[in-house]
Amino acid sequence: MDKHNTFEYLLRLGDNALILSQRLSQLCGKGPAMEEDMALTNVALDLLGQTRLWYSYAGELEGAGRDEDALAFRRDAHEFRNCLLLEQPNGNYADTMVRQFYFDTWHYFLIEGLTRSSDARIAAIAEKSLKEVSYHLRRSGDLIVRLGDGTEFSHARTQTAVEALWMYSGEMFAYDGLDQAMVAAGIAPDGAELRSHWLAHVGSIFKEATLTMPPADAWMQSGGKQGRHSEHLGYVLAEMQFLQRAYPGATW
Amino acid sequence: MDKHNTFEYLLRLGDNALILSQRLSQLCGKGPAMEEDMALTNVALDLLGQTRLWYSYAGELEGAGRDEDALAFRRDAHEFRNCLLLEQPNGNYADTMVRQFYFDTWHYFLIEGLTRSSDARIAAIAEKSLKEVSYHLRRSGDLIVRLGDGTEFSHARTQTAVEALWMYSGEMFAYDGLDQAMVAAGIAPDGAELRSHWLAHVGSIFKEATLTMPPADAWMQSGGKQGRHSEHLGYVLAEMQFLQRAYPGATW
Amino acid sequence: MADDERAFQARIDAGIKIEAKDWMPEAYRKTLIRQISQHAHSEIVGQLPEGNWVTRAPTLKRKSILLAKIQDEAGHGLYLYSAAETLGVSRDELLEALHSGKAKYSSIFNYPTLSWADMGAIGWLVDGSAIINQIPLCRCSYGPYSRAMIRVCKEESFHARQGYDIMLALARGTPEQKAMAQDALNRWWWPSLMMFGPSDADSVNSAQSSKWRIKLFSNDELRQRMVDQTVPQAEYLGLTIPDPKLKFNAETGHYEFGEIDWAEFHSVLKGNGPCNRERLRTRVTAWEEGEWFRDALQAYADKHAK
Amino acid sequence: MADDERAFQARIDAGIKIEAKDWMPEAYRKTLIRQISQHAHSEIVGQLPEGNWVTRAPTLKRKSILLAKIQDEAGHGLYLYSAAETLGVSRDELLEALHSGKAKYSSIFNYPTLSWADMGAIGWLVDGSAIINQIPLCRCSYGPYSRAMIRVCKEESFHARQGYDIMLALARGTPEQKAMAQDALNRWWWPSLMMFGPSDADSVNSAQSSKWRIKLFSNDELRQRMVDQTVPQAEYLGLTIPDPKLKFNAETGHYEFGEIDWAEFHSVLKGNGPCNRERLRTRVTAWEEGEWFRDALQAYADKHAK
Repeated sequence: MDKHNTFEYLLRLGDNALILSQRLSQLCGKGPAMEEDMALTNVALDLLGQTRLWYSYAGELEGAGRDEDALAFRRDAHEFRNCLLLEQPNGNYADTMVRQFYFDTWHYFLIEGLTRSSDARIAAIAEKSLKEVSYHLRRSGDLIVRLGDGTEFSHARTQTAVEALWMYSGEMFAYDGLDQAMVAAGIAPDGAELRSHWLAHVGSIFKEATLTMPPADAWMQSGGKQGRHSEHLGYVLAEMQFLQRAYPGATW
Repeated sequence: MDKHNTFEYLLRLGDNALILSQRLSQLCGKGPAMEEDMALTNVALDLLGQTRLWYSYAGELEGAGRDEDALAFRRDAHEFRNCLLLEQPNGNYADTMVRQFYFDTWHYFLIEGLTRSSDARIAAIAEKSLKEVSYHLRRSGDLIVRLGDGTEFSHARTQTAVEALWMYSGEMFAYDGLDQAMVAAGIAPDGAELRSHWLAHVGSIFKEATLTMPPADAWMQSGGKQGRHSEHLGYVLAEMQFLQRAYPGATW
Repeated sequence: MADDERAFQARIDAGIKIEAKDWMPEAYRKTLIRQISQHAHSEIVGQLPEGNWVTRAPTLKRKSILLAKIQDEAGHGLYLYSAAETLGVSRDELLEALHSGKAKYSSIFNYPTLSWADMGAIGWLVDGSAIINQIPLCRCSYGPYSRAMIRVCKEESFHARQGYDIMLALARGTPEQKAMAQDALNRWWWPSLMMFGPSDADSVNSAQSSKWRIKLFSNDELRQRMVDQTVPQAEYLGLTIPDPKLKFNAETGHYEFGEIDWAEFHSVLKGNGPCNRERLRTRVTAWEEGEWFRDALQAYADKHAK
Repeated sequence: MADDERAFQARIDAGIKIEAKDWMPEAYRKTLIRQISQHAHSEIVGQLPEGNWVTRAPTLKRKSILLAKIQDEAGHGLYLYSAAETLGVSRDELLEALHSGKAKYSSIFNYPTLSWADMGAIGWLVDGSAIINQIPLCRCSYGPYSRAMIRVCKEESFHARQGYDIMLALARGTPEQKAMAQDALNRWWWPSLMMFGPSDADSVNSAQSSKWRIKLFSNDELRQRMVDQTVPQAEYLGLTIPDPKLKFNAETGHYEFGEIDWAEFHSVLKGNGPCNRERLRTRVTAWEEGEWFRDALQAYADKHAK
């Protein structure tokens, strides 16, 4: 397998985790309940840990001397490869949780598939992450059920979030040439398979949550994986990268 | 007069104008009425023009080769000298307008005083700005009257903003050693005099607006002029300075 | 055709402007309201993609120019709404139609601005296309509209030049800046061509609008004008137009260009562009959050009118 | 003194822990509720000044450590509220008191975090002071409180070390980084000394609390301990403590230090700190905006309990 392709694929994995972790970090100490504060930080931490593993491996494969911090703090928006879903603003807590649930479901099936990757290092990182992402999936699914089947207000708010974020869910399965190459090399799991798992799980949770699932064939946004983002990402990065940019060459 | 002191004083003038202009720019296309959009951009533009005049002179006095962009884009928060008032978030539009009114009133009397500055260049810049700041003052005073004496809701909202921002109004008149030196050198107008003009004008507008003026001797925050800011400024700068930081040495 | 209508058409044919108080066919009025208000909405919504970079402009001078441009756009919106109001519709009604999604604005503003170079590309390509679209309208049959367009076009040509100037600085800048400029051109080129609307073959209502002189050239003619004008500019910048089929035809004296992806055009029009939802939501939120403010001003005016 | 009370005091004197179900004087209960909940509130509000830098931490590793620290603080808050609940008050009542401004939290969190170095200074000085305050409480007379403090102190000592490590990296860094560290020390030094509360001479209720063994050392004793511990650390960092009167007294073996500005302390306590209003507003907003969420969870639980 072409090292450069694997490097690019690892960036996608790392960027997804980092950007979502960054979004969750913005909520530090501002969650709707203390237990949520704990859980949000916990998930943000797990994702950050995974980011570091993906980036470190990516940096090694690239062999250009870029470490995890160079990859996180010294790339501009067009060089980021995360899906659009993850850079969407936190919105209200239903938005935050639906975004999380869409991602967690995909992430779980992806990581589960990656444990069988032909790339031993990727398989090992996936193995290490599997427990974390299983917990994330349980937690966000459980919350979606309780919000959907909670009060009339929480149901409506969650349904609105479900619909608003739906158009960002397709990109995770929309395999481009790079993704296909990864599948062909046995590095990544098949996209169509992930999608059918995703639809089944999301569907069953929505059913339990008395939420209506938007049509599977709805129009889907894309571009993030190829570096064409929404207007949000630039702001996220400007904030995140400030110190590394303002004090180049410093050690922290 | 010591050049360095004048340089520092010019930074205060320029930073005030720049940070408020930046705050107003965040509202681009998002004002409560089209006429407000126009006016906000107009004021932001005036302040930006003034910033450039102050910075250019400051850079010349410093003689270290820093131009207006070096001063705007390559200083970190602790090197900024704006009053805390100006970095406060836009909040709702009553907050935005009260912040503006507190500033405009002070700014008008200050600029008016600076037209008689012993420093000819400062006097000339002030002369050039006087028409602009007179218009700003008329506009924000007029809006405060209409909001205060509008609906019950607008009255309450404006009164809340009046009280919330009051503690940031004192810093403008709290003259430290540098300000005093400027007064002694005939460069800047007297602080106590500015304050009495300010209190009289704000009081008369509030009276017309049926708003209650908070006590003049209330506790006042300070620190901005000496580089000790609120937590807001860092975010403002991270956003504003991104391109200059991310692409050092580029010409735009 | 009724007498009224015949007289009306005769005036237009004679090049006499129709004014607000003049009799006009209902369809003429409606078409104009739709066209002018769509233009006004575009100015207003068009502030947002550019507003996205004001706080991040790389120099104070560029920030200043960009702010001034956005202010101009708000101004254009204002006098276009005024022109529409002469046709017996209120600004609030028009805004209501925008906010409810009934009225359209130019689809180009449903694309995101992803880098500073987009400020250049929008000025150069989007304003450039807008001018080509609008210059003929300075001579259109409806007086208030034609006068508004004269004012608009004068300012737009500044904007286009300023946009080109941004591109020039980037194209002459570091490799990273040049890449930024090329990427912006890649993303804005086709949407700018789409700004002229569907190909003449698929364009509805064109014949009637031509006859009324509120549409003076066909979409394809104007599009060709834009391509002819822009390709040499891109060459001067050292940038590549993202169209492998683009080539100069020495015989016709025009550039030939590839097929436009009309599926994308219609998809964005239908609401599937990257920013459709966000642009509208931003405007609606601003409007709703501003309601108390407008109410207050009204209440004050009412009290003091007594 | 009543029999109950005598027996209660005898248990305390004998070093036997008081447990939730045991009889206790009403004043003991009230003092403990105030003390524990104030500590819990401090953990919760204390997340905010640090949360302010999580999104801007300069490396992924530092970000990770900071996030973990903030998570610990939320955890401390949770088990301190639980400890308070054993005294017959609900978490919601305690939060209500916080939100209404009736209950206090540590005044130190009313100062802003202005640079990354503040993350170092808070860990080093603020957590350092907190530990000195709290270690004796691991042996306090109320069982649930003492057990909570044991857990808290274990984690806090990590935090203090991590903070010192940030300072160390900065002190060994570029001149700009070193200046950042010095500036943070300048701003946090005096507020950290104030964390131990008023001088013994002005301290109310101390005698009774001592007798009940819920205050084991005087404010001044603990403050001295902090200074003695910190000054050599600052020296090792090459930073200057912002106190011209600071000097080592070889006879006593302690550092002497300048007078604390108690006017500032009381002013911040009264609500005039740079961030009092903002901290509380952030918490109240989070709470109010979270109401629908908590209601939903309750509604779901109620439905499915049936």
